Amino acid sequence: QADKPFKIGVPTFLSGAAAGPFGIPAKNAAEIFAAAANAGELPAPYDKKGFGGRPIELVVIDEAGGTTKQVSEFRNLVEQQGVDMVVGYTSSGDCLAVAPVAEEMKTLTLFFDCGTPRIFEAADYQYVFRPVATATMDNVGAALYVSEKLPEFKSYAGINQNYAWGQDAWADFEGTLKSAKPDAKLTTSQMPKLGAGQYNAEISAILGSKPDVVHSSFWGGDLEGLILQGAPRGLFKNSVVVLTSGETALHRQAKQIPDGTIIGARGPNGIFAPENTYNTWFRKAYNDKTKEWPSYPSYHMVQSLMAAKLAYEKAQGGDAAKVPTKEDVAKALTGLSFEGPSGKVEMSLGKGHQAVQEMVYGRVKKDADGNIGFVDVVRYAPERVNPPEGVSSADWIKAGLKAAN
Amino acid sequence: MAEVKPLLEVDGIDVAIGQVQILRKVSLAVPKGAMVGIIGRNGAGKTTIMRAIMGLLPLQAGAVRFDGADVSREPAHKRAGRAIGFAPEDRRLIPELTVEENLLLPSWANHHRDAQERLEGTYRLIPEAREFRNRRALQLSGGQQKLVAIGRAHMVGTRLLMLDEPFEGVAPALSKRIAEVVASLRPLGLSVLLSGADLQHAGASLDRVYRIDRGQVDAS
Amino acid sequence: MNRTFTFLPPLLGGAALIALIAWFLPSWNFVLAIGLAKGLPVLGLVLLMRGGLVSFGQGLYYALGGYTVGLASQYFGLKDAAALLVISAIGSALVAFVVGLLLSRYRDIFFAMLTLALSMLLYGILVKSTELGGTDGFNVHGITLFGIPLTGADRMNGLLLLIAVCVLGAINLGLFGATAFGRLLAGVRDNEIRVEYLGASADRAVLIAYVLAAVMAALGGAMSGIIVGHIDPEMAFWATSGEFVVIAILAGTGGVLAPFVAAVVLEVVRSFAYQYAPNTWQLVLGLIILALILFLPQGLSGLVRRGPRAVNAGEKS
Amino acid sequence: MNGLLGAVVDGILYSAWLFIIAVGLTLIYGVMKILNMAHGTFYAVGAYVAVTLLGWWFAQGLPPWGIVPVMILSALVAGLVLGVVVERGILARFAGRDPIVLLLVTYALFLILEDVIKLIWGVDPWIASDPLWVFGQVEFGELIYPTYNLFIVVVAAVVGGLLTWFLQFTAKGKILRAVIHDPEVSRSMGINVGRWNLIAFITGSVLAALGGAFTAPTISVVPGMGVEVVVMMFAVVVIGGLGSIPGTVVGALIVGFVRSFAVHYWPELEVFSVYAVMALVLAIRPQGLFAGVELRKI
Amino acid sequence: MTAPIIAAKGLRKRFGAVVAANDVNVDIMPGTISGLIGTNGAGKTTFINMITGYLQPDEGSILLEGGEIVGLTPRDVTRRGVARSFQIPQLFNSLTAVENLTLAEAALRSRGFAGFAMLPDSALEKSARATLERFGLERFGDSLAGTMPEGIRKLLDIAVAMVARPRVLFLDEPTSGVSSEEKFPIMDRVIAATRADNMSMLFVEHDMEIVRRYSDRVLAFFEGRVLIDDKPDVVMNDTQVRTLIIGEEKAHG
Ligand SMILES: Nc1ncnc2c1ncn2[C@@H]1O[C@H](COP(=O)(O)OP(=O)(O)OP(=O)(O)O)[C@@H](O)[C@H]1O
Ligand SMILES: Nc1ncnc2c1ncn2[C@@H]1O[C@H](COP(=O)(O)OP(=O)(O)OP(=O)(O)O)[C@@H](O)[C@H]1O
Ligand SMILES: [Mg+2]
Ligand SMILES: [Mg+2]
Repeated sequence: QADKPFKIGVPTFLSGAAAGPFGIPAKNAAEIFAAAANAGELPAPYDKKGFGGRPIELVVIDEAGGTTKQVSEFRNLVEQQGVDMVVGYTSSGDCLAVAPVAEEMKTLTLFFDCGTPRIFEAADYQYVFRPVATATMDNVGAALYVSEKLPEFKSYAGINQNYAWGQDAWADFEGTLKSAKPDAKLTTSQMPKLGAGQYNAEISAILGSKPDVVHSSFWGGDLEGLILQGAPRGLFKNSVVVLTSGETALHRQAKQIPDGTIIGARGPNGIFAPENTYNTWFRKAYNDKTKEWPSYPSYHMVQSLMAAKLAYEKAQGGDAAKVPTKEDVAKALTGLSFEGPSGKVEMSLGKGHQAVQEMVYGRVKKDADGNIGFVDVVRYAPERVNPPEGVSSADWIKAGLKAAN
Repeated sequence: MAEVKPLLEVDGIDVAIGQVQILRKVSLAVPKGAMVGIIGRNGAGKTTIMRAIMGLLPLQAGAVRFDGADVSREPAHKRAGRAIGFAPEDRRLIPELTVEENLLLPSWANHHRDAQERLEGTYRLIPEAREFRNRRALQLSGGQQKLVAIGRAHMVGTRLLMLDEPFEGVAPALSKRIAEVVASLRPLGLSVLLSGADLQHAGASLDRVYRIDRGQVDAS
Repeated sequence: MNRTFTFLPPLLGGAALIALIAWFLPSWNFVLAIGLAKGLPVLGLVLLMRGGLVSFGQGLYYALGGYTVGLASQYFGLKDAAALLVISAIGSALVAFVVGLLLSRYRDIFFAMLTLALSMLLYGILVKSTELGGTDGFNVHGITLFGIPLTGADRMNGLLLLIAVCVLGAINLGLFGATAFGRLLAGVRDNEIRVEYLGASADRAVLIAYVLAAVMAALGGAMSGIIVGHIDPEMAFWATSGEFVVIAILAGTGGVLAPFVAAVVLEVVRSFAYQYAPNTWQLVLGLIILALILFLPQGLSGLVRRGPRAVNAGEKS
Repeated sequence: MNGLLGAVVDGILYSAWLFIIAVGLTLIYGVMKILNMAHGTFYAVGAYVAVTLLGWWFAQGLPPWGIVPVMILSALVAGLVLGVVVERGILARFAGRDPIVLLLVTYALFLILEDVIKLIWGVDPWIASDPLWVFGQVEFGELIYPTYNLFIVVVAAVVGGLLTWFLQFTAKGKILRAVIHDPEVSRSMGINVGRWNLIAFITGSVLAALGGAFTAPTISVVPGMGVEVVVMMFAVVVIGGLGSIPGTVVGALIVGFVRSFAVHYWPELEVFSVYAVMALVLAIRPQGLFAGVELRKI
Repeated sequence: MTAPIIAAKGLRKRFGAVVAANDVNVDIMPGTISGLIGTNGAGKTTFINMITGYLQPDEGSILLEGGEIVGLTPRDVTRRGVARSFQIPQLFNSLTAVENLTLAEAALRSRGFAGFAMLPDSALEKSARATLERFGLERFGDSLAGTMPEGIRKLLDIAVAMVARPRVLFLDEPTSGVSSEEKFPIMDRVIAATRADNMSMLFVEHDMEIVRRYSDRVLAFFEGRVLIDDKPDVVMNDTQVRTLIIGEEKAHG
């Protein structure tokens, strides 16, 4: 029993537009983690083999196909594949839909990348966790950054995808600015549909409205398209552009992204990750396997798996032969505080089920060879960019980032 | 009298549409320059024979020979290229093209160099067609469409003309003329295969008549 | 026995069989439930297809059913499945009646595209409605039937309810097929000029079929909401409607049982493809669909019908 | 004023793009009566091939003027391969089946091709944006556009002009119209209908791929990029009247301008705009703007 | 004197340059059978199309038993007791002959809420087969309309039209495509059925024998006008009719 493989279901995008930027990097990260953990090659305290001695076995499935499909596949993972745990989901809709099912089926489920704060704000769960921060801090951080770092900033525009991710990002950014920079004027808010690919009209409308700052939470092909089409048209020259998920496009489009662009990585990930043993190990391992540098989705994945491993072993209570119950592992995960490739993580929200981290932004400054570097890097402590426990993100932002007191 | 080889020879063909066997061992021959009729009641299989000759329906058995060559497996458009013209009973003009364009289509498809002369010939044959040459086919009355369809078959059918029920739905004055005209083509070496429930209109000028009943043919 | 009722024995048999499978293979019963819930809109589509009409917008009513359940339970505390189903059915029938007054003038691709446009308009509205969760949608929980729980550990109850709804839907449409309006549909498909010259209204027949199809779709959406426990705008998206069309074509227009069989089969196939070919499940699914079309020209319902009919030959006039 | 100019320029660019792809769809439908659900995927394949060849071209340091031929070549290669394989290999096997069944066949094809693309090009985005820079910029009022963006307008004009000239004024074009209307009678007039089907399908595929190839440098070429395209194209051809080339022009202009003006003036309505205008046009003209004609039946 | 059941007055219809109806005046008396002859394109079908609501005349009025029917749809006209068959049969091609007839019956019963009542299968089928027998079509009961020969389709088209038991019946070339030996028996059947129900009937026909034998009166159309409207013998011997329509005069010089 104790050396029976520990099966982890990993639903992540293998097809569609989200596969390239999110799904595949995350899958790579999961595989790297599993291989290293099984070989006992992770830095301490993750250096025990597998999960408390049990070898890890991954069951990767495609997250494409809609929420109903995902709920159905979640059940299949548990009932037919017999996974011990599920670590996955990039789409917030999938997370929202899967959470109650996971709870019903008493299956430990760790969301690794989805951003919506609603999950733990709207309900309490015993078996569901998110060991990464919500997207709230991306946009609160972005708003704080532009209002604090750009003295000349008077007007702003937005271009975000017309779905929950983009709508929430925009609402959080605009909401935070209302208190952080009340006199800044909105010029235009563009919401093209997800995957539209071509943004000439949107770019014209933004250029025509002459904003000082342009906010975008675009990701993947949409983000790259926006950069491709915006750069030759002077979008980045005429305004300061904030790309809250810009990190995934950074290496691929170094040429197009001009100096001064503000970039986020959904936390202290990738380029903004701190120097520590975990990060050193991860960057090397990822680069060895893929010849690329890891971006934030892969950080999110390793971080989630590390939390799971740590909690499992904690629940064993030092007895390598013991197979802890799900409830024990859940208890160990609750409120867990640990360190990973992107530094310190505290499961301090949502009754200990939701992590917070610091948020980092910086402005691009390329060196003579065109390699990307950053200046004006600001690190916001977790409590500056996340609501306090018990307050919803929306209320917190509406109240001017002030909690009850 | 030595029997010359017929221009068209249908040799014991079987044809089925879907699961239904329509023609059984049908044989007939059209000698060069002859006018041959197929007479049969409705549903006897007249149209089916013509469509099979044209290559629009596959043969289960038997063969179709044209001018000595076995064309049984040849696709329809190649048979038209052998100067076989077919006017279907249900007309089937191309509605958005003008009458003249409809007439010219086979010539374009078969790269006739003498398209203009052929057109003149057709207008001589069917002067009505000249009158509405610039009208689009969609507007023609049923009978007018019929005339144009015959004309169109005539554009390509310089060796064999197959007219399926050419006299149906045509006013008597006109059907008489069609009969005359078709007969007048014979001296030019054209062979004609006609079908009809009765062929009184063609009457006297028929060289040979086949009677078809329930998919089987008797010569008479 | 009147020929009208010949569909009953296989229908009831099928229902019993599904219930048995679900009982003995509990790990499959969710997949079965999803399949059946999709079968309902397909059932309606098949009815429309008998009239030669293909709707690419049944997602409109699927979503309407789902959101009715979601909103009524979330905001009005209405948790009883029977009441929710009735409200979904009536609500969607009303919407379909109004929309149908316009739509019933359309045929062919124009009907298809207009239905698509309408459902995409609803999709657009839902996507923009952040109060309703936007694209993330929201969860539906705690629906019961006269106090009997339907989800969670008791999801077998939910499945039984769904089976009952499917059987009732199928009987309803089966009987409709025997009414004058039901028979008229085949005429609408073949030759509307003749229908009009028989003094009947083709548009009226289409309208009625459209409303019935909408009710079926709404019931499917409502049951899906109850069983999956989550609803989102995806239900109104064209791809959802497109999937119904795919299943309907696979089913063929021959009967009231085939839509459910096709939906369940496709769902099971999809599940297998997901698990065993996570990187190429679309390819596998595509090949299977091609094979089905090639070897079952009449759709699944052709399996039980008498030999093929040479319908193509009808282009004569 | 500037806003208006921008809206018009964007509208034209967008319409041109819509037209090139939609006209291929309408052509295939007209001749074969197949509404090709995989058309958007053909567009994607064109983009992938172009982006691959362009990447190679620039990596070799070859001169920038060569990219236009390179893109046309990409479209031809993609369109020809897809066209021949799909028409001869698959569609021909289903010839004569109900149009709705053929729709399902193309849907299956769409599923298959989406994965085939993934197998060939992977899931990472492909980019080859040099053309946006090498041809410089043009200014319209205060707005600047890469000169390259105007290429698509030229391509659309050339495609539209050639097709119209071909169908309206050449004998071959009229033959094609005969095939469109009645394949059987066309055969008995000596027209090789099978070949015309193939030609039409290849032409339609090449046009889709051409749209993809010329768009490729301006976008990030990603899996699934064709999915939304096909629905958009359906809207265009339905508004215009299926199978009609002038209708496609008008449909593309309507959709292109409506979208552009929505983005400029009512961005919150952008998502609805295309479907709303489609519903509106159909409500007024149930057959689309340029419906085909029918022979008198009664 | 009885009033006409249908009175068409001053009908005009043009299509671009073509005048398809040029001041057409026709009265149809109850219980009579009229033959309509004319050259191709004379406007015969157009005339029927106008009466049955398929086309709207540019000018003129059509009274059905005294009530104006110009502007009504084909459906409305049919509901008032006018039925027709078509020059190109309008059938339900993917259905069998029996199904075509049951569908016609269903159409008849689909007016109003009655359309929701279930129809008795076996009774409908029985009456459909009886109808087929009356037209001598029993052999084709189970073949698909789309696969039937043209002549059979013609007949079935008439049978379908008569299901509604109309008071006025228009037949557009009922016997074209029907073999000559069968033309007369068929007309006998159709005429018997019309007479039995005391219907009025007008049929378009190119076969002069049929016209002579079965009509109470004959109308001759030429270029959108009524050339002559009289007893069959009178019309057949009219010089204009003989030259323009029958094409005899030329032969006799
Ligand atoms: N597509 C089809 N499928 C099945 N049977 C068919 C089909 N087309 C025709 N038939 C049958 O084939 C037989 C012969 O038909 P065909 O059209 O050749 O007759 P015909 O002699 O031309 O009759 P008509 O004088 O009415 O034109 C008929 O019995 C008809 O029912
Ligand atoms: N919808 C239409 N559009 C344009 N022209 C038309 C239309 N309908 C009829 N016509 C023209 O009107 C004239 C009369 O046509 P109609 O069909 O009434 O003739 P018909 O007497 O029935 O001839 P046939 O005996 O050939 O059937 C013809 O010249 C025809 O081309
Ligand atoms: Mg025939
Ligand atoms: Mg006529």
